[in-house]
This record gives sequence, structure tokens and C-alpha cells, in this order.
Amino acid sequence: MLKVENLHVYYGGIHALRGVDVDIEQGQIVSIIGANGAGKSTLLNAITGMIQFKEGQILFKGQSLSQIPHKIVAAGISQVPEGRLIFANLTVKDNLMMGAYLRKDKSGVQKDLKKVYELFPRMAERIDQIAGTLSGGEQQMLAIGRGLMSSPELILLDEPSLGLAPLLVKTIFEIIKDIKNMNKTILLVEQNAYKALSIADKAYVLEQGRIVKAGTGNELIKDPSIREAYLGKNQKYSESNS
Amino acid sequence: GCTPKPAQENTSEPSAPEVVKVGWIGSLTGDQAVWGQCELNTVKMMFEEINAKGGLLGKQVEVIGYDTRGDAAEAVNAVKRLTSQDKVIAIIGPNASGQAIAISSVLEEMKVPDIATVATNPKVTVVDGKVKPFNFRVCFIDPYQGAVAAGYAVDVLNLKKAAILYDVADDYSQGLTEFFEKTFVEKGGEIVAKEAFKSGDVDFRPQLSKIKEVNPEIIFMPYFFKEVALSANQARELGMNAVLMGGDGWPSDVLVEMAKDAIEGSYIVNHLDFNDPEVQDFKDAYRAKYNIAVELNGYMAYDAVKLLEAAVNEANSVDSIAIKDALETTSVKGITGQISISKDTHNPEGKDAAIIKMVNGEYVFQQKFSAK
Amino acid sequence: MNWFYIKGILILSGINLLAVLGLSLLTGFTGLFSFGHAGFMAIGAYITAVMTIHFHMPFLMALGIGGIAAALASFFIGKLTLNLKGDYFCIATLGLGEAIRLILDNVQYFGGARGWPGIPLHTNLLNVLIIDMLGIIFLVFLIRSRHGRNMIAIREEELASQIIGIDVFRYKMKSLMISALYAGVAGGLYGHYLGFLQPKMFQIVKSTELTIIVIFGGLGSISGSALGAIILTALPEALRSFDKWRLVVYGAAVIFIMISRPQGLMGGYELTPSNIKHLLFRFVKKSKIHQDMGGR
Amino acid sequence: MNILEFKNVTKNFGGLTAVGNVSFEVEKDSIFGLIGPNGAGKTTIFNLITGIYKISQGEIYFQNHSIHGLQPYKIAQGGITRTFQNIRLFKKLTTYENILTACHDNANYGILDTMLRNAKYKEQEAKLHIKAQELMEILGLSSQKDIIASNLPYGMQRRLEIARALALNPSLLLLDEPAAGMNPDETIKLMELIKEIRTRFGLSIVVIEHHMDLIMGICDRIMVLNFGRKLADGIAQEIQENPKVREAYLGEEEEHC
Amino acid sequence: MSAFMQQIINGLSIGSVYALMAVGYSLVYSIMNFSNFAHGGVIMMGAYMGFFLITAFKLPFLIAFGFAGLGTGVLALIIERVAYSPLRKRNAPFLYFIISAMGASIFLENIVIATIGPTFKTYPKIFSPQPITLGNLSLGRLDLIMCIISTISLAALIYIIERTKVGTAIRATAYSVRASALMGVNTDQIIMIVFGLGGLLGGIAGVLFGMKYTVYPQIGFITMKSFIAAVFGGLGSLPGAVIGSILLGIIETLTSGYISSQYRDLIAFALLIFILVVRPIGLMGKTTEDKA
Ligand SMILES: Nc1ncnc2c1ncn2[C@@H]1O[C@H](COP(=O)(O)OP(=O)(O)OP(=O)(O)O)[C@@H](O)[C@H]1O
Ligand SMILES: Nc1ncnc2c1ncn2[C@@H]1O[C@H](COP(=O)(O)OP(=O)(O)OP(=O)(O)O)[C@@H](O)[C@H]1O
Ligand SMILES: CC(C)C[C@H](N)C(=O)O
Ligand SMILES: [Mg+2]
Ligand SMILES: [Mg+2]
Repeated sequence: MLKVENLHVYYGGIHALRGVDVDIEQGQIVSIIGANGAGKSTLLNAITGMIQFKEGQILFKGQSLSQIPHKIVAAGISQVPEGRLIFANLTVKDNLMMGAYLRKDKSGVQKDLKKVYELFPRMAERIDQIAGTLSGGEQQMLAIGRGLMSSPELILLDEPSLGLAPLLVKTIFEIIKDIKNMNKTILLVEQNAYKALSIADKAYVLEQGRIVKAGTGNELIKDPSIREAYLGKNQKYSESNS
Repeated sequence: GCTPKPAQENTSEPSAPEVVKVGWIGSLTGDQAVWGQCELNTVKMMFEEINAKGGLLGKQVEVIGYDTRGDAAEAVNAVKRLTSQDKVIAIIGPNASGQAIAISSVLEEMKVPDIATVATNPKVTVVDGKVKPFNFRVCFIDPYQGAVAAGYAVDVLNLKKAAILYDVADDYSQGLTEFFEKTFVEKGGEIVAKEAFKSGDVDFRPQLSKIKEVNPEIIFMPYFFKEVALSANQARELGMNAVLMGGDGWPSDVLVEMAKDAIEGSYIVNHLDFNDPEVQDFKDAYRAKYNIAVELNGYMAYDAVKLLEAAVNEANSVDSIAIKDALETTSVKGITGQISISKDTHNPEGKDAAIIKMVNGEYVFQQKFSAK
Repeated sequence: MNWFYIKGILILSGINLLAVLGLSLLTGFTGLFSFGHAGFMAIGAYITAVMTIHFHMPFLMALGIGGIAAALASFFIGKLTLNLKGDYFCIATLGLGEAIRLILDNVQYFGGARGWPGIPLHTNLLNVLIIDMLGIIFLVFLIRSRHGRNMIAIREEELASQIIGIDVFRYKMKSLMISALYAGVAGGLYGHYLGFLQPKMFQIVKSTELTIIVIFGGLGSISGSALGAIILTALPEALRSFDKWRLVVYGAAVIFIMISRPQGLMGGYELTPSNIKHLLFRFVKKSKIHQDMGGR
Repeated sequence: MNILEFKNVTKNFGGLTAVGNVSFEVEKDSIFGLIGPNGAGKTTIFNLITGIYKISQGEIYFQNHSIHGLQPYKIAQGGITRTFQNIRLFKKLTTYENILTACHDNANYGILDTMLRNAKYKEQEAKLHIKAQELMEILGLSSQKDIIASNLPYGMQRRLEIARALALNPSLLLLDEPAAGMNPDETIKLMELIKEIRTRFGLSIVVIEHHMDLIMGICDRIMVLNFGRKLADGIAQEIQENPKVREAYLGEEEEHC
Repeated sequence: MSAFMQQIINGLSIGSVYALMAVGYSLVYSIMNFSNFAHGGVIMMGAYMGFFLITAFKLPFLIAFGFAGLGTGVLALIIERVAYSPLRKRNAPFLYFIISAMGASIFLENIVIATIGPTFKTYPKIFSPQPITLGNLSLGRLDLIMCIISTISLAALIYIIERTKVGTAIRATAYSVRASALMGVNTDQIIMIVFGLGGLLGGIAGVLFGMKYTVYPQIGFITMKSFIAAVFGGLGSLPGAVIGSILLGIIETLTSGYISSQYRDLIAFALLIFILVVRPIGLMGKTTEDKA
């Protein structure tokens, strides 16, 4: 469904992505793991047109993808960005409605709105709160909810569990599975590598702007070098709870 | 070397006619641009005529005009450029006192005379009793104009209760106000209200409403025609019917266009009578050339050029210092009256003011009037 | 070009530069945007003139007093307004700048709106240059000290500045007072250059002119301010022969430079001695090569 | 001895009680964990301590002195600093400049000294420089010295926030989700780091985190907040076994793989 | 008493002029977060367009009015394209926008001086200059019209911004262009809408201003007052801009009427600063408490 080929991204002199290839099939969950600064967010931003790239290409459903953000959204790709980027000056409800900005099916929007409120009851309680005053985790819920509102075919999640309480982290991964069950495609970037790998159909390891490993989620979990570098030793909670 | 070089000696070669330069400064941009552009137009037109008639002492004249944006520091720069780089023999302008005062030190240093057009502040030519050697002008001064206005109001119109509305941020307006008030009170009149606004304002109703309460017989409005038109209209809207009076900031076709009815019956202290047969030629020529009516400054610039021409002829030289010396004694018949410069003040002495009344949207000459 | 004329432009650039340096500290380094600096210049100009004319004080001393008077005025103004944020502060300064002018218009002791001629012509290229040099050196020293760093921190992130123990209000005050001091001295020089003072000279236009120079030169760059002051004072002179089209071209030039170099001329970079050495070194090396080639 | 005491502190936002009648003590030299569901009021507690929010009711004592109504900078100078959940670095300054700026309180030369560039200025500036270098080394930021803060990867930005806070020689350090955005491996390194700086600088630390490994691994005491109220408090084991905490926050244990 | 009432009417009349200008200005401010000093130039151009459409092209008033609004809308878009959009693309800080705007306003003012000329122009009398009189009080017809028009445009704007989808997108874009783009918003288009609307309002203000007073190249200077009024009313709040304008008008009038016209601006400013000291976000500004 989405094919990234030989992608190079530069920030001025910094060569952040050095020829990345990623292949995502319809209905899959694809996870990308990697250390801080590996270039994970850069990859997602390049796909959604938030960063312009000079070399390589991105194909969506076999066609070359535009580099203009709103056209990409219209094509059916949405992103839950790192650092949330919620509209701090709008109310919770308006934030969610912004997610559905391009949608024309009013009833569908209402249905999805209800679903978001079900997933995050806290959002329902705070419909009219100005989003900037939400707590960090509440903002994260809002960002995810907003991403769901656009009802995309492909959703890119950049560290969705960041700043969420353990219980909620579980919920988030449940939601990701739910989304998949709706026959949607997910590209997931997560620090919580264990969880990310365990739900992934396919996973990539990104190091210093290069894909160094790829495989199914299970293969990678078992890979000792991955365990060493990303899963941590003697980690009780990261493998179980959070 | 930073010693100023005197103007080139005249080593006449008959084959190529020599060119001398005359400078002009004033506002071509900014809110005073109306007056500046008219002056520069006039000066250029006059010298074209002079050149056509053979030039100054046989030399062709090139006019170099620089914009000052109405800013004193810019005026200083412009005069520095005119005197040092362009090497003009004399300068005409500027059209406001602030700039005319600021340039005098440069004039003195470079020894080039300047003839101001409508800079009416006394300090343009005289400070602390001392006359500035290189500053001259062709207009009468604020104290005189203020006194004429007050004198005419009390002595001729017999109006004893006056209100003043003035522009507190404008030097010209403050000057006229001061001297109008002084003379008016000396002559036994009473100033019942004195209200101010600030340059750029367009609404004067608060001040006018206040003036209305004290019911003056005459309102003195010493400022420029845009504000005059607006304030006169607003005064009438508020139901005030006092006589209005103003100075040389008033005369303009635009004033009539904007406030014909409101200023009906008002009095203006002016430099000349626009209907004087002698000025018609100039008026028509200007309109023919520029397709726009000449403003008051045009007449003053006309006289400044006339004065300069006379001085050059009298000095029989285009040397700046010689011109300056000649200016001190020159007397010439200008369009606004006889211009006889006084050696002690560098002002034109004995120039009567022309009192104008607005009748049916026309500037109708009443009489010549002089203070005291 | 004639030296007499150029000298005049240089003196005016130097005076503008001094005011711009002050404003640069406030706007470029502390992040406060003022529209009232012409007001501080006015205070400096009039007080300095009073000192030289009525108290027969030596010029440099009078300049100092003029500067201090402006700084004092800014202290009271700052007390009232420094807690305001962004444009609110900007408007407050605009209002106060205009208020200062309005008072001067009304004070007949100083000649009111009609102005004050006959101020001795003490300003010359030498004293302007020396004062500018001192102004630059002091500003550089300040910026590279903990005081300057604290001001920059406030510009970057006010809340975080508080959390690392910076007394934001006090540092804003320091910055404002120093910048008013600069403006005041610049005003003193200005009056004694023109020999004439009039409140009209210190309109909002003057304030915005200073701000344009600071941003044009590059926020947070002292050498940018210096370059900006010289270029933008000289530009209108260069455009003189355009007469009524002059400001049209000026306006277009301002836009053009902002959009083609949106970080300003220097954009936060400085011409430091080491940078210059670097440049010179390269230049020397190049010319050496040239010489070598020529020798052969 | 207690370095920080909360006595019946309440903070309301309009109708919402973000923190309701909360009391607790932080012992000197200890690491104190603050956990709870999203929106429980943890960050608000930090904002109250650092003077960014004014308390509605109650009293906060730092080293036995009330800090009620003090300006944030005063509190910081008094020895409490923090990091922010939503990173707030001096974005356009480099790593080094961020830290150096924060060192300012270690010097006391005045503006006159800078004008003269006298010995006092030079000595103290040199000291500040050394201090900044040292902090960069401790936090592993030396290789990023000249990188503009906003271009640092997320994890590095968090470290830089800690370095900047330490520059003030605080006696109480508040960390708001320092491990957010770090992977488990990096989190472990961060745990070591926190322990190290505690001993090295003789600090007391309050840390908010959702990474239970970190909290359970390093905290001497833990308090759990829920809906602005205290739900539990105790040592790690007590908290883990507390059914109310499990229900509201941790969730039931999953089977291992 | 009637004198006092008259002064209040005077104040309302001046205030509604400020308000009409402030609405367009404030709209752009609330979205773009910078003071669009070119707005004064746009208003001035509106006044000239209206004037020439009525006098030279002999168009009926309402049509001229419409075309002038359209013209300034386009002008505002051009300014956006030329002077701001390149800055936006590079994420320049707001100060640069302000300088660019100042450049634009210098340009506009002087291009009028250089081409059309510096003299003032007067609109033909369309409404009777005879005021409506109530006993001793008089109220200009044009004042009334201006009041009505500012109210209508304010209401329309508030409706658009608060109630419509485009409005939400406008507010979202105001906060973050980046995030809005991620939602599928064509942010360029939104910004064009905002500037176009702002220009349209500027044109309306310009024509009415020109009719009430006169047309001249320095009209833009008056917008300084509306800028002050908008700040005073609370930046970014449209009703704030209007209320601030009306209040500023009344304060100014009462000051010249009852305290001192010489020191009017001084006292008015002192009052404004006093209010800002007490309430640093203006009358209706939103508190954006910094949440750590
Ligand atoms: N705007 C920018 N300008 C310059 N360099 C940048 C910029 N954004 C990111 N970088 C650099 O690009 C590299 C990749 O950054 P990226 O944000 O993609 O990493 P990441 O894998 O998402 O890390 P994290 O886990 O911290 O989110 C890093 O070295 C970072 O410093
Ligand atoms: N300035 C404010 N105005 C209104 N409500 C606020 C404000 N600040 C915080 N709140 C609310 O107070 C509650 C507590 O917020 P706080 O930021 O302290 O949560 P938290 O415990 O840090 O959560 P998280 O783990 O998600 O960061 C939240 O519901 C939040 O929406
Ligand atoms: C144009 C003028 C009437 C100028 C005025 N007389 C002055 O001295 O400034
Ligand atoms: Mg990332
Ligand atoms: Mg929090």
C-alpha cells in the first residue's frame, strides 16, 4: 500500500535519513523502532509532507505521493504527530472536529466522535475545555482521537503511548489492534519496543538514518541483538505492564 | 579636503553656454507634499522661462530639487549635498520653518544663501537679536500675521469674543495662536476658549462642542486647509455659526471644494489677492503646464525666484557670497507685493497682508491690511 | 562624492547607530518590542541641550546627563509597563513616546512645537565615532556576560527563565534602562548636530525607523545593527535623485530585503575579531597566491 | 528531616479541583515518586511548588519555610528547580549556551564589572565555563555541545533540561516525566543517571513518571494521586500491592511471555 | 447635560471610525498574530478606489462600494503574497512581518503621492451632510451608517469565525500552520481567506472614512489609533477591538471636552496604560495562562 524507496532527508547539513526503504501492506501494523535521533519521526514527517525530501520516492497505492500535506491527508493518510501538536487555543471538541476537516459524511463523523468519546471518557467530560490546559496525557489522548477522526486508510502514529499512564498504554495498544481490525493500515513508531513489536505484522529497526533490520514482529523480539539494544535487560514492567 | 570650494569663477567661453545650478528643498513626500510639489513645479517652470530668455547673466540654470520628507535632519543632508556636491549658487525653500532653521549652520559653513518661501517663524532669520547671514525669506512672519488677523477682527469686524482652535503639534499653528491671542487681548478683545488638536486628527467635534458652549463671535483657525475644511464642516454640523478666520494655511481650491458652504463668509489673512490681474498670467501658465491649480506656495516660490534673479543681476555675479550680499539690499516687485529685504532681519519689510473673504465659494479680496 | 556631504551622512548614521544599539539590546536580545524610543531620544536631546546652554556644562558631561535622564524616564515607564506582554508592551511604549512629544509640544520653555534653535554645534564625526565605539564595546561585553545571557534567555523562553532563577522583571528593566540611555545620548548628539530641536523630529516615524534598522540588520546581531544603521541612513540619500519616488523605492527595498533575507542582514551572526581574522586570513592567503602567480 | 512539606494543599481551576487537600512530605536526600493517572494533578503539584500557580488553600514548606506567594525565580534561587513535561528549552541556543545561561547564579559580578572586564569578571566567567562543561559531561551531552537545542533528539532534550536545572545547584530537583520518549534501554541509563546525580550533588528529587520500572527502581517513597486526591503513599512494594492503585493506575498484571 | 450627551455622541462617532478600521486589523492579528501595519495603507487605497469609482467611472454608490471592497481584498492578497508569504514559508519571527508590513505601508502611501498626487480629494455628497437633530443634539447620518456597518461586519465575522467549519480551520491555522496542514487544511487558502476578508473590511472602512472626512495619502496614520484601541480592547478578540475603539473614542472626547484638549492624548494614554496595568490582557483579551 505504501512504499518508501531510497529516501534521503537532510536538515541543512545533517543527513537524517540515508536511503530508507519501507514497504507497508494493506491491513498491516508496521512498527519502526530505534534509538533517540535515529530518524523515526523524520520518516513519518517525510511521508506526510511535513518535511520535503530531495532524493528517493514514496508510492501510495502504486502512485507517487504528492509532497503537499493537505493533499496527502485527502489521499487518506493521517499522522498523530510526536509532541501532539494539538490546537491549544481550541476546545477539545473543536480539536476533534478539525481531525474530520476534510470529511463530508456528517453521520460518519458523528459516529466516530461518539467512538472517540467511548475510547477516552475523559474527553467526553472535557468537551469544552481549552485544549492547552489539559494535562499532558489528556493532550495525548486528544491527539490520538483527532487522528482517528479523519478516518484514514493509513494512520501514522508517532509514539502514541508517550506520557500515558500504564493502564492507558494498554488501552492504546488495544485501540491499535481495533483499528487494524477495521481493515486499516498502521505505521507505528514506539519507544516501547516490546509492545510495538509484539503487535506488529512487520517491523523495521532504524539506526542513524538507515534501516538495519527488518522482519516480522516476533522474529525481532527474539533477536538477541535487538533485545540487548532496545528491549532492555531485566525489565519487568516494560515487558508486562507498560 | 573639507574646505568648501567657492563657486567656479566665471571664465566665459561663448561657444558652450555655461550652466549654473540652483537648489530647492522641501517635502515631495509625506504629509507636506502638497506644498512642496507645487513649489518645485513653480521653481522649475520659472527657470525654464528664464533659460528661454537667455538665463541668469547669460548662463543656463539647472534646478536641482531634493525631498526632505518634512524632516529637519533630511533637510540638513539635502543642503549639504546641494552645497558641496552639486555646488549650487543659492537655495530656494524649504516650505516649513523647522527645516529652514535647521539648515542655517550648513548655509553659514558653505556660504550659500537660502530664500525660504513660507517659513514664517521669526527665528528662521533672526535668533537672539542677531540676523543669520545666509537665511532670507519672501513671506511675512507669524507675529505679523497673527497681529493682522487679530487687528482686523477687532478693528474692522468689531468682534470681541474669540475662540481659538489650533494644532498643538504644529509650529506654524502655535506661532499664529500666540500672536493672535496677544494682539487680540491688547486690543481689548477676550479669548473665551482655546482648544487644541494634534496633527493627523480628523475629528474636532469634542473641541468644537466645548467652544460652542461659550458662544464666541469668531473662531480663529490657524492651520492648514484639510483640517480647516473638516473642522469648519463639523462646526456647522454642530449648529455653530460664528465667523471663522484663518491664515495663509487656508487658501486652496481644495478648501472650497471640501467646505464651500461651511466657510462662507470667513476671513483669511493672505499674502496676496488671487484675483489681482497681475497674478493671472502665472496662475494660467501653471495650470496649463501641470494641469492642476497652483497652491499658495507657488506664488511664494515665484517671488523667491524673482528675488534671486534680481539679486544675481544686481550682484552681476553668480558667486554665492556676492548673491548673499546683494540679497540684503535687493528690492523687487513680486507677485505678492513689493519685496524689499531688510538688512537687519532678512525679512521682506512693509509687506501688507491681503484680507480675503469667502463669498459664494470665491476668494474675494477685501483690502490690504497691515498690523499697527 | 564630496567629503563634507559624506561626513554629514556618517555623523547621522553614527547617531542612529547609537540609538539602534540600545534598541537592539531591548528588541534583539531581550525580545521586547518598543515603538517609543524616539521619546527617549527626545528626552536626551532636550536635557542635554539644557545642560550645555543653561548650565554651560561640557558637552560630554551634558550627554551623560541627557542619557541618564532618558534612563530615569524609562525606569518609571518600565515600572508601569514591563509586566505587559508582546504587543501590549509595544502599544504602551508607543503611547509613552507620543506622550513625551506631546508634553514637549506644550512646554514653551523649550520653545514648544515651534522648536528651539541656537543649540551649539558640538557634535562632530570624532566624538560620534568614539561614543559609538564605546557603545559597541560595552554592548558586546554585556551580551557576553551572565547579564546578557539572562536577557537572551528571557527572549527565548520566559517561564523557563524564571525557573532557573532569573528575575525577569529586573532584567527587562535593566535592558530597558540601558537601551534608553543609549537613545538619550543619541538624542543629545542629534540636537547638537542639527543645532535645532523640535518635538516633530521625534515622531513615531523616528521610532519605527529605528526598529526597522534593528530588524533589517538582523535581530540579536550587533554588527548587523551597525551595518543596518549605515545602510538605511545612507539609502534615502542615495535615492535622493528619485525625488517623489524616493520613499516608494525605499518601501519596496525594505520589503525586498525582508523577504529575500528574512533573518536580516546578519541574522544573528556577528563580525567577531576571530571571524574577521578568519576572513582576512583567507583573503591574505588568496592574495598571496595571486602574488606568487604574479611573481612567476 | 523533611525538605518539602505539603499541608492540605488545594488548587482549583474554576470548578475543577486539580489538587484537593493533598498533604505529603519529602525526606531530605530521598527520591520521591509521584504517580497517578493522566490528569490526576501531578504536574499541577510541580507548578504549585515552583510558584507558577498560586495555591488556592493550604501551605507548602521548603526547608521548613513557607514558600507561599513567592515569585518563581525566588523559589528557584532558594534551591528548587525542575524540568518540564512539555520541554521548554531555550530553543534557539546551543546545548552549551543553555547550560551556561542557567549557571548565572553561580556568579555575582555586576554590570560594571562586565564593562571593565576586570579580574572578577574573568575569574567568575571561567568558573561558569568549567561548571557548564562539567554538567555536559555528566549528562553525556558533550558531543552535542554546539547543537541548537530544538534540533536535538527528544531524549537529549530531556537530558539537557536536567543539566540546565542542575546548573543552579538546587537542593530539590523536580523531574516531570524525564523518561518520556526514551526507549527502555535509555530509560535504564536515565535511572542510573538520576541516582548518580542524587549522590553527586546531594539532592532530593521528586519525580513524576509513567514508566514503572523507573519509579519502582529508584524511588524511596511513592505517592499515588487520583483525581487530585491522594490515593496511597508508601514504598514501592506497598504501592504495587495496593489494590486501589492497581485498579486505578497500574492495571492487572499480564502473563509473561 | 445636553453638552455632555453631545460629547458622548461625538465619542461614539469617533469610536465607530476606529472600530471599523480595528475590525479588519484585529481579524488579521487574531489569525496571523502580528500587527498588520499595511492595513492602514489598504484602507487608504479603499478610500481612493471608492472615490475614483464614483467620480471618474460614475458608478452608483453601492456598486462603487462593492468594487472598492473587492479591490482592497485583492490588494490585501497581493500584499500577503509579496510581503508575507515568503516570510511565512521560512517561519520567520513575527517581527519580520511587522517590518515587511511597514515597508508595504510606506510603499502604498508614497506611490499614491507620486502617481495620484498629494492633494486631498473629496467625495461627492451622497448622504445629506445635514445631521439628524434631537433638540440640541446632532448626530451625523454617516456616523449612524458607520455604526451599523461596523456592527454588521463584526457580527458576520464572529459568526464565521466561531460557528463555521472554515472559522474553526482559521482559528486552528492561527495556532499552528503545521498542525492544521496535518489535518488536511489547505493553509495557504485559509490565510488568503483571512487576508481577503481583512482587505474587504479595510475597503469598506476606507470608503466610509473618505466620505466622512476626506481622501488623502496619510489616512493610514489614523489606523494607529485603531491599533491602540484593539490592544486596549484585548488583542485577538474581535468584540474587544470594537469595544476598545468605542471606549477610546469616548475617553478622547470626554478628555478634550472636560479636562484638556492640549493634553488629550497624554491623558487618554495614561488612562489606557492604567487599565492595562490593572488588566494586562486588555478588556476582553483571553488569559493564556502559561501551563508548564
Ligand atoms: N528540524 C531539524 N533540524 C536539524 N536537525 C534535525 C531536525 N529535526 C531532527 N533533526 C535531527 O535529525 C535526526 C533524526 O531526528 P528524529 O526526530 O527523526 O529522530 P527520532 O528517531 O524520531 O528520535 P526520538 O526518539 O527522539 O523522537 C536527529 O539527529 C535530529 O537531531
Ligand atoms: N490552567 C489550567 N486550567 C484549567 N484546567 C487545568 C489547568 N491546568 C491543569 N488543568 C487540569 O487539571 C488537571 C490536572 O492536570 P495536571 O497537568 O496536573 O495532570 P498530570 O497529573 O500531570 O497528568 P499527566 O500525567 O497527563 O501529565 C487536568 O485535568 C487538567 O486538565
Ligand atoms: C506651509 C506653511 C504655511 C508653513 C508655515 N508657514 C511654517 O512656517 O512652517
Ligand atoms: Mg521522534
Ligand atoms: Mg503532567
